[in-house]
Amino acid sequence: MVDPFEPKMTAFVCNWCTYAGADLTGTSRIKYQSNVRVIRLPCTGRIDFMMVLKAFSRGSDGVIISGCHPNDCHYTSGNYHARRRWMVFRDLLDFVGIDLRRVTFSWVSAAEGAKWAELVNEATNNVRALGPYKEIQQLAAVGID
Amino acid sequence: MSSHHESSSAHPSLAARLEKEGEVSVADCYQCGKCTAGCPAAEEMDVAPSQVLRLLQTETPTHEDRALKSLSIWMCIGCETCVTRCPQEVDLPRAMDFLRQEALARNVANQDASDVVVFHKAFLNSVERAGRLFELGMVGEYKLRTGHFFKDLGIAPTMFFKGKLGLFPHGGANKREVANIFARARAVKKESKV
Amino acid sequence: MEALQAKARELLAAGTVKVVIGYGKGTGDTRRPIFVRAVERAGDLVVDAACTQNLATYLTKAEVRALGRMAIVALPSTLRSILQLAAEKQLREENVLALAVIDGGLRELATFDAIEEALATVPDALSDADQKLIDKLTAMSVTERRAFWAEELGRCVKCYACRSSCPMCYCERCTMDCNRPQWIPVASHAIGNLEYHMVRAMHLAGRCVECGTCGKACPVGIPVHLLTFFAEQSVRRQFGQKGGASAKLDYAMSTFKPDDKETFIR
Amino acid sequence: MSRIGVFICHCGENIAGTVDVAAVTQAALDMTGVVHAVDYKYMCSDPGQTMLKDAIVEKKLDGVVVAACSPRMHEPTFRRTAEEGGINPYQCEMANIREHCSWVHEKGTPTTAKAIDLVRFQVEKVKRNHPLVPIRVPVTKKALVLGGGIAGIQAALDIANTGSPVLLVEKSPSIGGHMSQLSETFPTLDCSQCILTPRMVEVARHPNITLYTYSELEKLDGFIGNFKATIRRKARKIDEKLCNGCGVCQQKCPVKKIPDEFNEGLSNRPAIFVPFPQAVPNKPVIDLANCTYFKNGKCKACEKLCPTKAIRLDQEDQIEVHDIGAVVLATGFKTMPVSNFSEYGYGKYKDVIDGMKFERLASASGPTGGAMKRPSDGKTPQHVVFIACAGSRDRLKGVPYCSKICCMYTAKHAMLYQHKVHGGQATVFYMDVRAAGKNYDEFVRRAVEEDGVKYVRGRVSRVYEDDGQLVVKGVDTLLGAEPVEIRADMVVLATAVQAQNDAEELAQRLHVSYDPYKFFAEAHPKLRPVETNTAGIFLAGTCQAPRDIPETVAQASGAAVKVAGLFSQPELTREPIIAVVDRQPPPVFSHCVGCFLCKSACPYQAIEEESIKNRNGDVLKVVAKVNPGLCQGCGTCVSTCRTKAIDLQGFSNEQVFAELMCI
Amino acid sequence: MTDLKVGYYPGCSLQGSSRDFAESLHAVAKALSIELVEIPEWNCCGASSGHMLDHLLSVALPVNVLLKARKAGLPQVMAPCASCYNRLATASHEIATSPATKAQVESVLQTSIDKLPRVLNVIELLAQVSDRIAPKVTKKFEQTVACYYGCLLVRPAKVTGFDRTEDPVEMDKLVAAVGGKTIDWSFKTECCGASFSISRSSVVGRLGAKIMQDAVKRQAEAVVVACPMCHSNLDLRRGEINQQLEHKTDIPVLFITQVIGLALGLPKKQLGLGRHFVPVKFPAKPLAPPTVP
Repeated sequence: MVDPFEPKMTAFVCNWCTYAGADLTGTSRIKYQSNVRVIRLPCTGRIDFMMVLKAFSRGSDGVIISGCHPNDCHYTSGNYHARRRWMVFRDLLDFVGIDLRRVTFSWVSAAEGAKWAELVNEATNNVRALGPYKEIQQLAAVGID
Repeated sequence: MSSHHESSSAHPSLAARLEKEGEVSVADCYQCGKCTAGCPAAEEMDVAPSQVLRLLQTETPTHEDRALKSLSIWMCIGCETCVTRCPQEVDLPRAMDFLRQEALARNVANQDASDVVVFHKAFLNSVERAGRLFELGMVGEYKLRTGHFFKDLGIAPTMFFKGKLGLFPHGGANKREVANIFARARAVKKESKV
Repeated sequence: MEALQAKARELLAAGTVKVVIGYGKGTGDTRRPIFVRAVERAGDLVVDAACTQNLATYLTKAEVRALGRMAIVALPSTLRSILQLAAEKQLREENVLALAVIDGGLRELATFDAIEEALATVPDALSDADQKLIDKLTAMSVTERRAFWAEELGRCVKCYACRSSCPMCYCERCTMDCNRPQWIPVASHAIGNLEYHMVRAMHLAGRCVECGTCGKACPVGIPVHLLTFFAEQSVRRQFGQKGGASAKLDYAMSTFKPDDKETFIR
Repeated sequence: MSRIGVFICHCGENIAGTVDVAAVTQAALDMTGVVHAVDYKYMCSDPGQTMLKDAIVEKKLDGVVVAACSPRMHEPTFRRTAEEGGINPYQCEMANIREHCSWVHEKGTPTTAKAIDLVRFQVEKVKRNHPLVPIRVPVTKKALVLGGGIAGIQAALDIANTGSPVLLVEKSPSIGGHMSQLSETFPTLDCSQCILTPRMVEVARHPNITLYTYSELEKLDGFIGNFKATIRRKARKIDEKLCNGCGVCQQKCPVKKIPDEFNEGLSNRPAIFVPFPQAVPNKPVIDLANCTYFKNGKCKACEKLCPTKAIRLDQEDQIEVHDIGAVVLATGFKTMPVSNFSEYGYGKYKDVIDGMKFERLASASGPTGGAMKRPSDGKTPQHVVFIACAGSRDRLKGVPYCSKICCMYTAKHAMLYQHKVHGGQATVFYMDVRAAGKNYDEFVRRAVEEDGVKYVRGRVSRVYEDDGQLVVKGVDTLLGAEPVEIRADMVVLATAVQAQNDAEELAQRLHVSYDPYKFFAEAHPKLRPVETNTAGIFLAGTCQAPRDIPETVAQASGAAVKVAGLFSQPELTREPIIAVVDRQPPPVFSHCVGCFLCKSACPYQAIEEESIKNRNGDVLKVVAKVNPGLCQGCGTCVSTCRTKAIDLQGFSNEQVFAELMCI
Repeated sequence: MTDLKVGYYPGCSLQGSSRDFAESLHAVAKALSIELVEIPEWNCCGASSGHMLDHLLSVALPVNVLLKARKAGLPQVMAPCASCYNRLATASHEIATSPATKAQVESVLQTSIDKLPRVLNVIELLAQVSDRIAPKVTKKFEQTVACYYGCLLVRPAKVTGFDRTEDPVEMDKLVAAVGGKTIDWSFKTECCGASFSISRSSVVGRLGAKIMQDAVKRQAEAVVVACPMCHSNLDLRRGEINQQLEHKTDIPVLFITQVIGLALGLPKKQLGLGRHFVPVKFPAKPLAPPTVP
């Protein structure tokens, strides 16, 4: 028998807002699905689009990217730079045929523990519904590094 | 405007329904009374406008009952002064509309307001019949139902002579269409109930 | 053509420039880049419709720079490259002299301002063919697009011709060559090829001058230029900034506006 | 070959209750490079830490992963422990298996599996960690205090008294701020100027304080301990050294009818003026907008008549640049203009005034010499209505927050009125009385019980004029919400406290974060109330939030101590989580191609240009260089760099890549 | 001068109790070459009774009118009656802000609603052509008047977005444009009792009295309105009002359109001045104080 499909979710979050927000989810004991693996970075500005590509080629079925709300960036403007990068990168992902429903962008502040839980659940459910990201994984299957 | 009420429970409170159906959150009211202070009809009311909201805030049947049976909800003129000044932007006139409609639905409208109720009903009936308001017809029905036959007898003839009182309903509206709107409205409300 | 040759002779004779980068006869009707250093070779210079490559690529090559001040036969896209290179501190005004070929006429442009001014009148729309192809692609479903690129990029042999022909790919060490960590697998295979071309497109977003040289350079005929064009268009559409517009740095991807409008962040 | 030790914490039941810690330990042991793995009840406890230290020594560990709570909680703890164990503190990473795992997921295999993954991520990361040394930067022991109100005055004095020089910069011609305008102060009713002016004089006399009145901070570059402040000294058009403040110029100035700012427009002043008699410094300034000479080139009366020949009509603004170690922001507040209140007449009724105007009316040094005379006709108002929460706690037309000081000063105003007008009646419309402070509630009760102020609980809906009186339509919610109509002679609005108009612009210039209402944001609402998110910039007073004088003074002293603390060491150390541009042996020198696209991406202007020269000094290559003092480590430049020549210590490409490889 | 074409929603009362408003409006519109295009087959907006008894109807009826206007290709709809204006404006505001209501109304009208025409009140319309008025004035309107805006022209601000909510001035400007003086008074936007005209005329008397009293006290020779209800409450109900007043008043109540009409020299008959209860004459003489206690 085959196990039901459980998506692999990778999240790139900034240390000051979303990571702290996810900590708050914990301290408030709000439950959410355990599929997600969080990679902690100082700021959304540090999130290189290469990381997102890598996440997919390493078999993630979905990616979450989250940081401080505009104006709240601990580094005053890292998130604004990130936002621009995403605006173009997302266009390009779509243009080369990567399913945007698998990439979730969000602002989650250090106070939004509940929002983090909702975000993860929603993203995970969406991706679960879409099924494994075969298209990319097949590409990747050919001689990874 | 997130709900603070048990909307899920079998009998949701009026506050909960008001938030859902009327998009007014009574929880936002912090009882400063500014609405009452500026209300032109406050003198006519048995319960002050701000107190009407207070009754809903408690979410207890007895208090809700007092609000529904109050004369106040019928004395509200809908002049919008309160909501224009409310520091918490609570749409009180909308709440009053909701309470009036609920009072009629539960058939508990305050007796002293019967003439007001009759007036508004007569008004809408006239519109449902003709598509537009037929003032003389409306006033006629109003008098029949209230028995205020002699009130305003003074002005009526003058109105007539000054050509302010038409003897016949106006044509021009699409009667069938309007009647249909009334019917559909009833239907839609029934659907949304279940 | 004569005008160009004459101008080249004059410049070289007077020693105003040490080399003229231009087009010469290639095999058949093709044209190839030539580097004229002696007055007597100026006659080799050609300008005609067949000259399409963006020669700006050579402006950043050490060997060429070593020769001294360079004159370059410049198409509009070449001029844009010059400005972008200048903005990125890769080119100084005193090192380059543009011999601009703008709708048939020849113009000598010695300063960046002059170039900016000359460009102001030149339209920079995509060729109909490219525009059509982009429209066709954007009209497709995501799955169709994925299939399209899987097919196209499947043919890529990672020869890096696109990279070497691109005037903006002047980095001494490309991300591709970076091995700690090895962001992109060296071997040519589907996912690696996709990543490679995504990286190129992202790195050129806001810098691409839309000369299309990369596409022409591809030995297996992959329309790689569409990727960079699309990224560049996305930048122009969303931020109103574009590559090669000015010698002053205005790189969309390292600036921002607090009110940049996006629709997808929740 | 690395030797990693993994330490899994039960956190009592917090982790062990949900995650199978034994399984995690076992899995850890199987990870390549892991030579030691244990689980323990409380890793952060003393025995836990000792366990970690010993293991480092015994197992010769070169890297440590602690799987426990959030790194935001205990990373500093365990890094210190690792250091005590003898390895570089930055060779220690934490896997967050509590907040991000055991607390948010159900007990079961998937959760344990996640915990194992989280450990693996960090094991792979820590293998690629490099020993880092904290950054040391020198400190300029000179402070800049921005704003000369009571907050700035207090901060400046406290810092100066620790022996460090202070520049006090105030934009208006005199220090003193709002407090100098107040009549009496709650809850003691001692006269504001009596307690303030001595402090003002002390500031002027203090050997360590340099006073810059009528000056503005134009620019602030640099970073903690090493700021460069550019100060503009606006031209007063007088020679301060020669002027002895005799005041002749003010008497002789032909322009007389300019609304006096200090008296809130209740009186007039000339074009050359000293803001108020006790001003510090007591030197006049010429108001260029209204001076006849500057308007149409004639007059010069002051110049002719000045006994000391101190007038300098040709004087220009001066720009000074100073090295500064720390900055205290004390830029204060403003009150919401009366014209904001449509239902109270859009400010068109002369006798509807705000609290500051009332202070001037009540002040012995004010235009009426402290006598209660209403602005419209100078009559003594027999009935005065005070409206609390004018604009405060008003989502619709004002601000949603509580301005905090209004309850107290309104009680004070009502009290002062009752004292001054015998047989007069003060009525206060309020929603709540917020008098939480030493002797505060007693003060309000005194107003009611002893001075007979009438308190009516309810908001006023409208004020309109009728027969030269003001009709106030309010309500008494304690009488079942009964409408109340009062005919008053004067109405005083307790207008909301707001951030200064230029607060946002200033915050952005200084890289200080601010809240939606443009008040400057503290670094932590509870534990770091006087610091900002920008190291070396501190907060004092109402530029952070509405507060009263005692709180302001306390906070100012707090900020001063932070500055003193900063100045107490010769140099300061900072987390080495910063970006670096790689350097390579010749002929490459660096993978950086010097396109400097990273430069505009840096929020801190930390990226500089470095020319690599040969022996004869000719430039071989120009590359980027990160100023370790300025860099805060956001990493935005890193992801902008095409050649991957910039990397971020602690979150390097290799480290993140390694984590990604574990997916 | 280019003709201004605007959708016209008379509303019920302009066909009956407020003929005078309609007449003067048409006369003035003609003089100012404004073309009023009556919405075909328009229906009643439900007025106050609508929203008091049935919220859904109170949105559906006006939206039906606006859809007709849109079908007729009218980008702007002017409703002279303040109550109609308010209902129309409120309805389109609700459609724009409440998806729930929108859905319900769509199912009532069995059509989808996209863009609705802009709703204007008579003051806004006249303000649009104010520059045309002054040059056409033949005899200045030299009275001193109190401009009475009432409730529904200005409130709630988020719906009407018209003028200054607590102290509007647009009507005053129009009166000034025809040479009139306007008083600065305190009851510009106080309520007159509106639809209580019939069911609770006592309320109307009490509220109307306050309004008239302040106007008279400040030497107004007339009250100018832009709302049929305000007009009938202050004119028709003058009896009830005077009962509440110590000093009775007989200053007339005019529609803004009548004021402008007079200044443009249009015949009184066309302006329906004959239809008022309180005769229109200036300056008003105070009546003798009441003899019976």
